[in-house]
Amino acid sequence: SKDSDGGAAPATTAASSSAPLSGKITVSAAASLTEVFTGIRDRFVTMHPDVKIDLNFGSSGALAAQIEGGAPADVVAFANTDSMDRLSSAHLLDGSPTVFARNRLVIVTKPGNPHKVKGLADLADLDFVALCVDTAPCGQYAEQALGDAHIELSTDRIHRGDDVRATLAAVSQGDADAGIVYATDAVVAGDQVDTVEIPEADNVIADYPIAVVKGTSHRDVARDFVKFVQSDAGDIVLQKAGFVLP
Amino acid sequence: MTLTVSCRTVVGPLDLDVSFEVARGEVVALIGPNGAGKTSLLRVVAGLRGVEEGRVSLDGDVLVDSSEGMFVAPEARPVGTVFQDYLLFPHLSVLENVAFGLRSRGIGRREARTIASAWIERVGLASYAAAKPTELSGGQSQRVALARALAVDPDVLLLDEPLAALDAATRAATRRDLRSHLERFDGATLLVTHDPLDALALADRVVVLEAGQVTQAGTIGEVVARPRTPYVAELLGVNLLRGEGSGHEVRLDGGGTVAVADPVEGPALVLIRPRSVTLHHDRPEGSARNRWRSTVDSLDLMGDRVRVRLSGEPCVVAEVTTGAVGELGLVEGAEVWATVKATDVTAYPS
Amino acid sequence: MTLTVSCRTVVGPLDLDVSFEVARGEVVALIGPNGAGKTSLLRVVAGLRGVEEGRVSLDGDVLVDSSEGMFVAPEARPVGTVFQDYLLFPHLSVLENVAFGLRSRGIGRREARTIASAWIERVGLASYAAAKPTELSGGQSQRVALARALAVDPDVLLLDEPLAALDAATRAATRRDLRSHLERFDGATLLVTHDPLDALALADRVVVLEAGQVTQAGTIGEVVARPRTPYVAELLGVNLLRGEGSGHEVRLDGGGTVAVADPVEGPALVLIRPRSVTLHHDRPEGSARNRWRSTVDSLDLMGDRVRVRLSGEPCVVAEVTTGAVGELGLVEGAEVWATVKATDVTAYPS
Amino acid sequence: MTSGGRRPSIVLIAVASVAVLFFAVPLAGLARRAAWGSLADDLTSSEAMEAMRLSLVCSTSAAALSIAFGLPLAWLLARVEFPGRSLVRGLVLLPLVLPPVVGGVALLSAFSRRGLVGSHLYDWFGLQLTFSTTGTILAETFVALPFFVVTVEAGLRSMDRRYEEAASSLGARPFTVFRRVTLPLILPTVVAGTVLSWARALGEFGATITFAGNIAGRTQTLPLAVYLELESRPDVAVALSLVLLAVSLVVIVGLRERWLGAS
Amino acid sequence: MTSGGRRPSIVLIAVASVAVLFFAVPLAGLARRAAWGSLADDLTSSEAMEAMRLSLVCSTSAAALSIAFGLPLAWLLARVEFPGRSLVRGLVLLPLVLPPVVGGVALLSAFSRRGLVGSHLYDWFGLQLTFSTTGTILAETFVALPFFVVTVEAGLRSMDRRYEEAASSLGARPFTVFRRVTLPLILPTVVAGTVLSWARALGEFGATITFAGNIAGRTQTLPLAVYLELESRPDVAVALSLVLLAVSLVVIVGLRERWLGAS
Ligand SMILES: Nc1ncnc2c1ncn2[C@@H]1O[C@H](COP(=O)(O)OP(=O)(O)OP(=O)(O)O)[C@@H](O)[C@H]1O
Ligand SMILES: Nc1ncnc2c1ncn2[C@@H]1O[C@H](COP(=O)(O)OP(=O)(O)OP(=O)(O)O)[C@@H](O)[C@H]1O
Ligand SMILES: [Mg+2]
Ligand SMILES: [Mg+2]
Repeated sequence: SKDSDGGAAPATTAASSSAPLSGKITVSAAASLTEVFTGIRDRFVTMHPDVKIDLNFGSSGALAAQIEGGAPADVVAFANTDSMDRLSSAHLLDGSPTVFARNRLVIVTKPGNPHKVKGLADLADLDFVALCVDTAPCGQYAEQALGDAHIELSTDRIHRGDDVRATLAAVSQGDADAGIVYATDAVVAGDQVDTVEIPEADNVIADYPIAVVKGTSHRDVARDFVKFVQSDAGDIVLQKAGFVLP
Repeated sequence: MTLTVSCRTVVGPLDLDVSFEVARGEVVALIGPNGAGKTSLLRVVAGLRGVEEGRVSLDGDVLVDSSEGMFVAPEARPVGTVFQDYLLFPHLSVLENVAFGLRSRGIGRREARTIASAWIERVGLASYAAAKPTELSGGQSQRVALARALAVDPDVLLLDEPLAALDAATRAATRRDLRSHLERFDGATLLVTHDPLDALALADRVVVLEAGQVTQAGTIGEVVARPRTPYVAELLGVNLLRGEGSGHEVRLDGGGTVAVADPVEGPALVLIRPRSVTLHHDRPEGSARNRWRSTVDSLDLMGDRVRVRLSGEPCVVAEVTTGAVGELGLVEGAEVWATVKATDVTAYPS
Repeated sequence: MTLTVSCRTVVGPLDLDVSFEVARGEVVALIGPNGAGKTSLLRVVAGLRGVEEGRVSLDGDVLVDSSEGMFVAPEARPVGTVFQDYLLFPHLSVLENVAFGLRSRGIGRREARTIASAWIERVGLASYAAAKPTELSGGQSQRVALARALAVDPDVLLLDEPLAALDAATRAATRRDLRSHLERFDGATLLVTHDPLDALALADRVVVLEAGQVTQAGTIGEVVARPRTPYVAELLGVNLLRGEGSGHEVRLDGGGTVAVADPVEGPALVLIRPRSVTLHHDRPEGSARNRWRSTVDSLDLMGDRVRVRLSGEPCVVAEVTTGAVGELGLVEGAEVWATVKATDVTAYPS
Repeated sequence: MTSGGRRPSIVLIAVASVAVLFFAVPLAGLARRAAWGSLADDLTSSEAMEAMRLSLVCSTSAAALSIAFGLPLAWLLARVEFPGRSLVRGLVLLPLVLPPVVGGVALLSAFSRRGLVGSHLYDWFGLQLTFSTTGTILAETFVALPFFVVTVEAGLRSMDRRYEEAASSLGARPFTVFRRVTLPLILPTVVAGTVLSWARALGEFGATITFAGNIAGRTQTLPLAVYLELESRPDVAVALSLVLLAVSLVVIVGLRERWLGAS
Repeated sequence: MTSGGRRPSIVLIAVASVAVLFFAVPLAGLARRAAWGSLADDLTSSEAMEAMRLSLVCSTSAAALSIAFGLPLAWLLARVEFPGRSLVRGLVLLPLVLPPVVGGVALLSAFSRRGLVGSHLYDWFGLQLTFSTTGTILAETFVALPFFVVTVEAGLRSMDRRYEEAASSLGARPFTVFRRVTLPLILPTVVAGTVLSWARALGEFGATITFAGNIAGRTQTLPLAVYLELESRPDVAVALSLVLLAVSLVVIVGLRERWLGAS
């Protein structure tokens, strides 16, 4: 297959830029990383013209299931640590995962913030609040933040979107008055919503882990890519998208 | 309750253009060759097909009128139909099929079933009341279709070959039964049939339809006495020849002349019944004025008679006894002499 | 090419149990009332229905044999069928329908079309070759079905009422045409018909099927001369009476006695042709040995004759001329005297 | 024992068997993966029971709505020649092609509180479809109705129309003809269409979660619950889906045998 | 102008219109939301073109596979009495009910490199289905085939079988009977089934992304691309879906008019 043409290149894991890298790898990444990983991939292949990287985006659970099924992915990057732990405990990873980015929660409201929401406490007064589902990381973290702030929302006033996009849509479409989402999503939503920051003390931070998959045919490229994501070049892309660096 | 039909419409390759009436209590037989448009005409009366031009009415009530843009829906017409290919509802029992029209006209379930049962009994299928149409043979199906159409007691009854699929025994009985119903029936009946016996036994008048046009209409007697087209003649099993009359002689279009008892002038039709044609081995002497040489074309056994198709001038069909076939040595290709008495020849203006 | 059928099978309410043969070049007419099992029997021969017990073979070749568990698939049988309700393929043109069997048997497209065209021409539908079956009238469809079955030149030809939907004119022509084909055909032909004329004109022998059983079989002449069941008698339009013979007299089961010319002993059937029955207004004198009082039940016009159904001892049907009806004042319920000469009565052991 | 009847060809049986295995093997694999041990607990958890109840209620309602609206629509498409007919037919088919999530977005743009129609519904009747069980039913009907219409239209087209003519000439009004003749004659396809649309509604996920949201007890049907479990506890999710399958298998097999078994 | 023919009742037209509007309004709302301005650029972007090409290739292949495997299966279900028939029929219907994502998990458990069948495929033939276009086609066939089978089985059941008898008595072998008589007579339902399964495959998302992955140019069909765009650029996503709709509308309307228009 196509992999063979790069297979002969000597693997040098220490000096990433000294010897020319070549080969094709597949990176499975959480759908919320679509923009940033596409950007990072483009920069990476500019530096290593003989490398080809296929990006595979999906929900973290589905990506994990694919790897459990023996899908030939080389690098995984998730939006939560659960799925990564699942792979790790099944001994499907090459080395241990590292956190390469973190995400924080913000409150979003309709443009102009009609209900004058200033903080988590104000959410109790609204008719409908959109949250991510309590099994998705952003939902769990929102619950956690609300719990820490001792704010009780009755369940029939909570709309749970299956993911941040649905949560954002609920707010921007007018069906919910406010919602709690990631800062990165608020950046994407632009002026469709107003953003209200949650103070550091009340906030809950999400971890984004990355790892090389066991049995990869291009271990050197995979490791180099993981390093590149955590390098300065990667950091610039991540920060621009609203991520916080670990 | 006079049904008046006068319409023109195109049906596939056919230009259907007819006018006729069926009076209250009258039965009109519609006869004609395959593809003449008989079924299409019944569909026009039933409201299952529109017309391009013309009018169908029942006494004063218009059923369809192209000039006024009137069109009465089929279900609102007081018309009962027996379809050519039965069209019994396959998901309903025989009883439910017959009760269908009654129920559709608002009669209660119980009463409808009583009336339907009576009709099923009348067509001799009492033991099949609960059967589904697929369990019936062809003829049984036809009898159910008959009962279904008659059960709603319509003003106009349309029958599209109602007896065609019945075997001879059942047919005679059903024909008698049908006739007794038609006699009691005070509406107009239009009956499509291929069988001249049906027309003779059931109808008061005959309308002959050929290629979408009415070619002859009249009482049974008139049509039998003076058929006007080769089709009708063939149907009645008689010889019909066309020619030019002058006095007691008609010069035939196909060659030869015929002597007739009553004088006729101008274009004429000549009718010779097969039974009147006598065959002879040698040139016959005697009083018969018409006498000509012929060749035997074919022989057809009909019961205890044989129909002999002859070619000559003119070409005619003769009917002889089975015995005569042996005596005269009638085989295909044999030469014979045919004679007909002038008094047995009917001639009339065409 | 002798077709031998001997089988028993249950069809719906019917226990079909028959044995008969059809020899090479022979045409056997299968007649019987509606629901007798005629169509079911043809399906057994065609291989479209299995049998519970028995054997169907063609010369030495077994088509089905329950004891050996043999069953030849319908497509492997050299059998052509004209179905009772046509079953023309609606998506194929007339030409393609007729060519279907030829194509299925591996004949090339061009040759199949040539043969098919010839057959279509023979049934008089050349101008309809490109038409779809839905555009045909009932009779035209039947003729295409006929052509389709004949085109493959089968060893056994099964015809399920092939002429039933044809009008009288076309029927005579197609019957002649069919007969000429059957004469040239050296296989076995089994023809289901309701029309005794078809049987008389086309068949060599007749098998009468009633309620799944063969009730009479023989040449046409035998059956016409000595009908054995009321159904056959009705079909032939004759009177059949059952009784006990002793010398020149038969005591009838239904009451009354009949004098006969030839002596008969024991259980007997008595045959009286309607034409032999003479009707009289008053008690007749003369040589006629049989004479009894009757009441007119019903009258049926048949061409220029009238069939008079009489009740009395015995009950018979008489056939008289239209003129006699007027002279004798024959109306329903009228009292008349009926006479039959002993020499016109046929009696034979039952 | 009747001599007769024939066995189908080997090739045909082989091809059909491959097709059956293509369905059977994944389901077997699924069964192997399921967390059967904790299934009893997971199922009796009030959330799972609630989700199952809601699934059945919503899919049955969607199937009923499909019949109510789909029969007239299918009849119109099959029987009446009108301008733009093929366009309408295409329109009805589109929800089949639309990725369900986009379908949800489409429903939002039409029926949400700010949608084309939804804004009027809210202003005039105070009706809010998003986040409500009615909304779930609406979303399921949106994806299920096309199946019904397509199936039944095909049935209507292949039916012999002369039976309808016979019925109307016996005095039956169009509606009676439809009810007593057309409907019984096309019953097999109506049942097939209903089963299809019911099954599609039962498994519907994308449009529901996008349009109606995912509120336990109100809009969280079993597929939504399964999806959420899939992220954290895939074994439980698989077990729940198998229960969903079992329920639908019972209904489908039962229904089809009842209605199609005789023919 | 023929006097005759009748107008359908008002009530019927009203109900059918409501059904049509139920489809039309959401699509109109979608059209209003789409980013028409940048559509030209978005479409000509090689990724969108590639996704569209892949979608058409995969859905057409899935429809072709559905015909190849579905016809024998439907025939067997409709015509042959065999033990467990209703179970097989239920099995074939299950992918309808299964939430597509779970369907993807099921496919993984069967056909992935570690799956029941997939492990043998890999060991013996080096065949890897996950992350391959073949895998996408497989996933789409899994969800599309049931539609074909259900539709065509109904068609076979409602057909008049005596035509088949007539054909076989004319000497046609079973396969010839099927090809020259059965198939033409049920053509409308075969076309309907093909359109259904093609459309279902074209819009398929959950099973594909779970089983085959989401790799541009190899397994990323248009619905998957739409899914990713919805995260970041919803307007573009909506525009892409509308293009998907337009393409399928052209195909469906064209196909149906061609095959069903005449009847
Ligand atoms: N739906 C149709 N489309 C096109 N042509 C048709 C249609 N129905 C009938 N025809 C044609 O119209 C003509 C008249 O048909 P019709 O059925 O009225 O004849 P018919 O007199 O009833 O014949 P038959 O005695 O054989 O039943 C035939 O030539 C037939 O081919
Ligand atoms: N598929 C079936 N299921 C049950 N009963 C049937 C079936 N087909 C026919 N029968 C019954 O079998 C009997 C014989 O039918 P068949 O069609 O062979 O009669 P037939 O002699 O051809 O009658 P006809 O002259 O009316 O066509 C009838 O009583 C009929 O009701
Ligand atoms: Mg007709
Ligand atoms: Mg029969």
